Amino acid sequence: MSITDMHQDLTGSERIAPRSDSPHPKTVNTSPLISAQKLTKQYGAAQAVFSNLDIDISEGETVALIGSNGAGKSTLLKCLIGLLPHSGGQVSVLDETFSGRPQAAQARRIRSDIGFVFQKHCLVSRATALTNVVHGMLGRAGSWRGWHQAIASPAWRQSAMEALDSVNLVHKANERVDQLSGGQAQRVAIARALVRKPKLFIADEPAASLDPKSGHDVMQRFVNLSKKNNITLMFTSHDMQHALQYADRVIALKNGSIFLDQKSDDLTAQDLKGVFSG
Amino acid sequence: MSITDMHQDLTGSERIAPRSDSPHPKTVNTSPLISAQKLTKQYGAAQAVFSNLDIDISEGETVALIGSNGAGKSTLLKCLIGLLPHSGGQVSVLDETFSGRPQAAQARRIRSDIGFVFQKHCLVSRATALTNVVHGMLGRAGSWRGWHQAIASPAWRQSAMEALDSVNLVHKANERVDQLSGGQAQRVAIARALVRKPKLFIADEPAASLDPKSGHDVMQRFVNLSKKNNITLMFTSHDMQHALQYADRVIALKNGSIFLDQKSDDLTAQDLKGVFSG
Amino acid sequence: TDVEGLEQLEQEFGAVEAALEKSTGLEMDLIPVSSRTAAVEAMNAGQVNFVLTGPAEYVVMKELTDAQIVVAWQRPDYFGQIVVLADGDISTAQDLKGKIVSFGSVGSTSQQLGPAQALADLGLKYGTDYDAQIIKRNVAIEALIRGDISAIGMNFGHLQKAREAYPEVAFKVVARGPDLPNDILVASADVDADVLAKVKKAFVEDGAAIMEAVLKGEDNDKYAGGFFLGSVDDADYDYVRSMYSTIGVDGFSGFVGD
Amino acid sequence: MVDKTMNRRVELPQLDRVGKVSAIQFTLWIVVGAIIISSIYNVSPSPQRVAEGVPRLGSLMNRMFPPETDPEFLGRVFWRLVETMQIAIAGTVLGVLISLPIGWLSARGIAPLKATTFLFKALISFFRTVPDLIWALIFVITVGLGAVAGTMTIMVDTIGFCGRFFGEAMEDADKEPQEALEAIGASKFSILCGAVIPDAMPSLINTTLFALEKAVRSSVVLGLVGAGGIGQELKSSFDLFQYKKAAAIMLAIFLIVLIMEWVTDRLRRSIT
Amino acid sequence: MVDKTMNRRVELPQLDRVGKVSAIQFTLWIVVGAIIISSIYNVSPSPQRVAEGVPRLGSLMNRMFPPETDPEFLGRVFWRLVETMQIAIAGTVLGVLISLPIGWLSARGIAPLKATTFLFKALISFFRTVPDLIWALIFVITVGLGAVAGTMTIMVDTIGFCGRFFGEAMEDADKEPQEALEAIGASKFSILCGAVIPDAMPSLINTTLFALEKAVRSSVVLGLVGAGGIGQELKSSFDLFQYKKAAAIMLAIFLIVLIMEWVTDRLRRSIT
Ligand SMILES: Nc1ncnc2c1ncn2[C@@H]1O[C@H](COP(=O)(O)OP(=O)(O)OP(=O)(O)O)[C@@H](O)[C@H]1O
Ligand SMILES: Nc1ncnc2c1ncn2[C@@H]1O[C@H](COP(=O)(O)OP(=O)(O)OP(=O)(O)O)[C@@H](O)[C@H]1O
Ligand SMILES: [Mg+2]
Ligand SMILES: [Mg+2]
Repeated sequence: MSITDMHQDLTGSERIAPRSDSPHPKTVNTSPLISAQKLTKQYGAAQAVFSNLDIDISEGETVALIGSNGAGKSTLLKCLIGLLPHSGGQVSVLDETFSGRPQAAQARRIRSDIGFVFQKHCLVSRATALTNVVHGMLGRAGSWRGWHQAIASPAWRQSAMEALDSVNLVHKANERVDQLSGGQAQRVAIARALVRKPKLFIADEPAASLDPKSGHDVMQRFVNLSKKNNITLMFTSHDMQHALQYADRVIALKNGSIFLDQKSDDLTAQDLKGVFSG
Repeated sequence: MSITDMHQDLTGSERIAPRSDSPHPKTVNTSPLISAQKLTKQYGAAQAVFSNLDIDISEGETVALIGSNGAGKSTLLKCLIGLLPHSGGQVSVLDETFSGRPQAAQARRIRSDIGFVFQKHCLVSRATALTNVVHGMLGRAGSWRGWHQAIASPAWRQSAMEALDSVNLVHKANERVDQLSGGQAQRVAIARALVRKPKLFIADEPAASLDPKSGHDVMQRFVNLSKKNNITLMFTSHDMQHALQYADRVIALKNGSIFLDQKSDDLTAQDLKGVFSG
Repeated sequence: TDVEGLEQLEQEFGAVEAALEKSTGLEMDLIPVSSRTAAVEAMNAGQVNFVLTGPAEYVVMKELTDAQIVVAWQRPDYFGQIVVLADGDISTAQDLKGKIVSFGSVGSTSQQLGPAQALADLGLKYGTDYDAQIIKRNVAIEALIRGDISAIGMNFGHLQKAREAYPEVAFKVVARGPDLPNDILVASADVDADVLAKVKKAFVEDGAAIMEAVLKGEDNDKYAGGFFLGSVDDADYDYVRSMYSTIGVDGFSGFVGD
Repeated sequence: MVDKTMNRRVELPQLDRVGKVSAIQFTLWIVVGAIIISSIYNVSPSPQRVAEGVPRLGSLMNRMFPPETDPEFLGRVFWRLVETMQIAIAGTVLGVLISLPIGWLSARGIAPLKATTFLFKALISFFRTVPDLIWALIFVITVGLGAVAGTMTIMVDTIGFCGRFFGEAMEDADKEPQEALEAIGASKFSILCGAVIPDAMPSLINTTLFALEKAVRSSVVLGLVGAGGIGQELKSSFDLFQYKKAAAIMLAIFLIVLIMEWVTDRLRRSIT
Repeated sequence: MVDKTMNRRVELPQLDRVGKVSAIQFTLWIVVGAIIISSIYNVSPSPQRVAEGVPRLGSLMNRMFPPETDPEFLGRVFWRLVETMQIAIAGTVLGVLISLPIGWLSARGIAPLKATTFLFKALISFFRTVPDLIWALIFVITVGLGAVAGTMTIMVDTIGFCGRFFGEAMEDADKEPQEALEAIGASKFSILCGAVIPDAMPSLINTTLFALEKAVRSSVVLGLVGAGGIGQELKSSFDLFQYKKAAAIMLAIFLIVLIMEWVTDRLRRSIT
């Protein structure tokens, strides 16, 4: 079955049930929180970034996604939650299944349960750190009070301050984010995701510009939250230490396919070298 | 002598010669390429980011600057080349001495010999990778042909392509930089600095979003260039491995002062832990 | 004159231009200008040689430059009047006391000066006995129908057009001025006497032919029955000069009547 | 990678200096270029003609200076200005309030409905294309002559102008924070209020204050509906050849424009 | 840090909902608010008056529709449009070419000379404040009546408009790439060409095409200097109460405006 056939075959929504030929047959009880089948992504007419990926991630798992620059990690994360339309295959996430682009209502349902940290922190630069964290409250019904800290409810402001506290930035709450250092801005973006209390955390290089201690603290915090509340966590990192230490499972992308998908306990830093060579 | 006195004392340019009370008395033969005395920086009315720093860096040295997020690394680098005005003290760099803000002519002389990599890569997002690298040629006399790759001289375009090649991005030369991955964009910014063939490289977390292999490659390239052509290199990093491996000397900022300033051979990763604790 | 009329004239002016060139043997360029100020200044600066203009502008032009009259162009039924609604509560000019009267365009002979003079002749002082406002004709008619204003100053041609456009509305005239002095073709001071004579001659002798050309344009009926008059006296325009003082323009009192 | 480029002359692909240009695009550029050049060629004045004219400007200046300073006249100008400002402020504020939603609905990528953006762009263009005179007729018919109609006309003018530039400012706002809010499921309206407006704010301020200035200057619009205003005063001074008065009024307007320029500058600086 | 926030209720500083506002600022806001509200209050029409007027709009529409379709008339309108487009294109292109440097010199933070930015802002304001009529007089005196003077007047209008919006677009351009080029010692002019213009391009395109559209629509300006144009045609149809002809001309202009809107959209999309 070619990719194109595949794509056409799956555009209808009747194919939600696990496919019999799926390489990761599911057990009856644990339906995966994220499941991608034959996922392909191509920007415009360029060569596909990746093709025919099959990925299943169960609830509560913490997964590290690694790969060299341009391997397609950020692209994959965005495709998995329907932020970018994929070019072939099918994605199920948080009980919603779609091919290509999710419908508006689907997208809303999916995203209301997600906390996303972008690689470029993507903050509103003219707003304060607190306002940016309060923004994390948006995306639920009646959430207009999340536009700005000044109109947010006291409970939300309290949560936002706690989120800022958990990344050690309470003293910068009232500062505009374009006046923060690179790492501080990154931590505001993380606080914005933390404040949501979602079912799924997706974090694209959350620790990239953090100093070693903050990096570990932030990763630890993600993992603790995740373990305690059964939140699924998927993050990318170029720090192999982080990948091995904080993830249950490591997935490596290379040349548009999955190069490695293993429990992190079975892996050593040496094993990961191959991901980046050649 | 208070900081304010100090500042007033040094605004004249007659004080270029090493001060007798300088804590780093220079040897006669090697005049430092960068030398800061009692350097203080304060944003607006906020608390000073750092104060009374004394730093001397000799020609050809490679120096790593480390410190936790918000310690003032980026601020210090910008102050050293006069991109940000400092609030007290004096800086000499590339034989130019200034207090506060360099004069326009001074700034031009200083900057024409510098290759700077910003923490936020600061590329022109609507331009291609090649154009952004060609921009690196600006800042010399008659450099208007560096505005865009289409009008650059063949020699410049060749150099730019070589710089792109050295960060493994030739295949993306004609792509707009806002369509590159985070690490690829970072590498374009590095190529823009490499193409300049400067006397001083200043790189603010050049390897932050690079994958482990690219990170090492880029650092190695900086160090090789620097050693071969006697270029001074000053970089920041949150990767202690990089700091120890690629720098001759490590300077750590903590709480607004220099916490540590040592040859990297004498240091172990354990020694650096203290920089980030507390 | 109403400059807008001239503009309309120009749309179909190809024939006129041809007729004039033929009978004078001179090359001509016709340029319609929507601002009397611009036209006067163009003449003043020597950028144009001839201006076909109305009485009010002539008075100013004469004052600013040493303009010479070439020919007068008599327009039939060229007079200012005060128009009201036929079924309204205004039946005589005196009823306008304390009411709002609108005029179409500041400084226009037939839309402001003429009608205002007509009211003045009936004893109503501009701006004191009634409230004078400057409102464009199209809008003024709507406002009149609506009852926001009580009367509009306009010329006879305008009223005819308005009657065509508003067949369901009955208009009535409560004041009417005497026929206004003629439109004139003015030459700037530096036009050769020779050329001047040629043009004058063409108008006087081939007047009929030129007029025929004018009337080729469908919208130029208003000039039907018009004549070119070769002898015009500057004193004929003293009536216009007095109009300026009627509307309270002090700037021109200096030469009114001298 | 490290040593491979140090000493060898790499054979690098030679890239085109300009991107791929299709034959159609190429023809199009040539045609556009030709139109522009021929248009300009048709209208370039002969320098000699210009040289002759310049000295004559002196006489015009002579008639304008010194500007009228009669206190009674200046007093009238002042009250006219106040009146104009009032109408201008009311009209601009109302216009801006309406332009914000319309501009939003017309902004590609920001509007909640993608399909109708061009429709709203067309609506805004329609507001501009219908001449002031028609709007004046409409408002005089509905609300009668005077300040109210003046306000409405200015409002319509403002929508035609601000609608377009607001839409543009929103389209040009930084895309990344928008994407971030989209990723967490924020509605289009929340994205607008949380991310787009803060980013577009300097531009919105600029456009708004320009619209206000335009409204103060606008002579035609207010005169049409019998709302007078300073512009009408200026126009009639010209029509009656009272150049010194006109000069005084122009100076007064210029002063106000400068003040507004300064306010714009301050406001924009305070939030950048 | 990790566990400290998980289970304890931290005592967090309660931040002000709004930033620090000085007494002066506060008073200023109150005053501005009062002016706006009183202005709007003064001009709100009575609803009953409006209700009366609305039915009469029908009669206005009746007089305008159907628009005139006489082929000879349409032909004339077409040629007038072509003529207007020519003048508009020439005037706008020249105006834009002059606006670019002036806008640059007036853009705070981008201009080579910091001290004179306000001077150039004032100059641009001056271009706008001096009424079209004065410009018309000046050009009539120097280059005579006709298309050339029309082009010049449009050029001046364009400078007053584009100068301001170009300056604003440059001020609002992304600061980071500029800082990067500044860091390597690029001149202000190189920064302009290398970083500012590419970033401001969509806004520049929008402003330019708006200026062109404005020039096509502008009836007053061209009529003043005897350059006629489609706007003049429209005006005289109104003056003669030929509403059906006016409607036809308006539709023609609207069509052109829509085409330009589409072009703007395409151009901007192709570079964003
Ligand atoms: N908007 C886009 N349009 C076209 N190509 C794109 C776009 N975004 C990314 N790409 C290309 O897709 C590839 C994968 O990009 P992606 O950002 O997913 O990489 P990544 O694995 O996240 O890399 P990094 O570690 O550098 O962040 C890259 O080659 C990039 O050039
Ligand atoms: N433009 C600014 N205005 C005000 N304060 C600023 C500005 N830029 C930075 N700061 C503050 O100065 C301090 C030092 O910032 P700097 O960017 O130098 O940190 P850094 O050491 O580079 O941190 P990182 O590792 O996160 O990049 C931070 O607390 C930051 O909030
Ligand atoms: Mg990425
Ligand atoms: Mg930094």
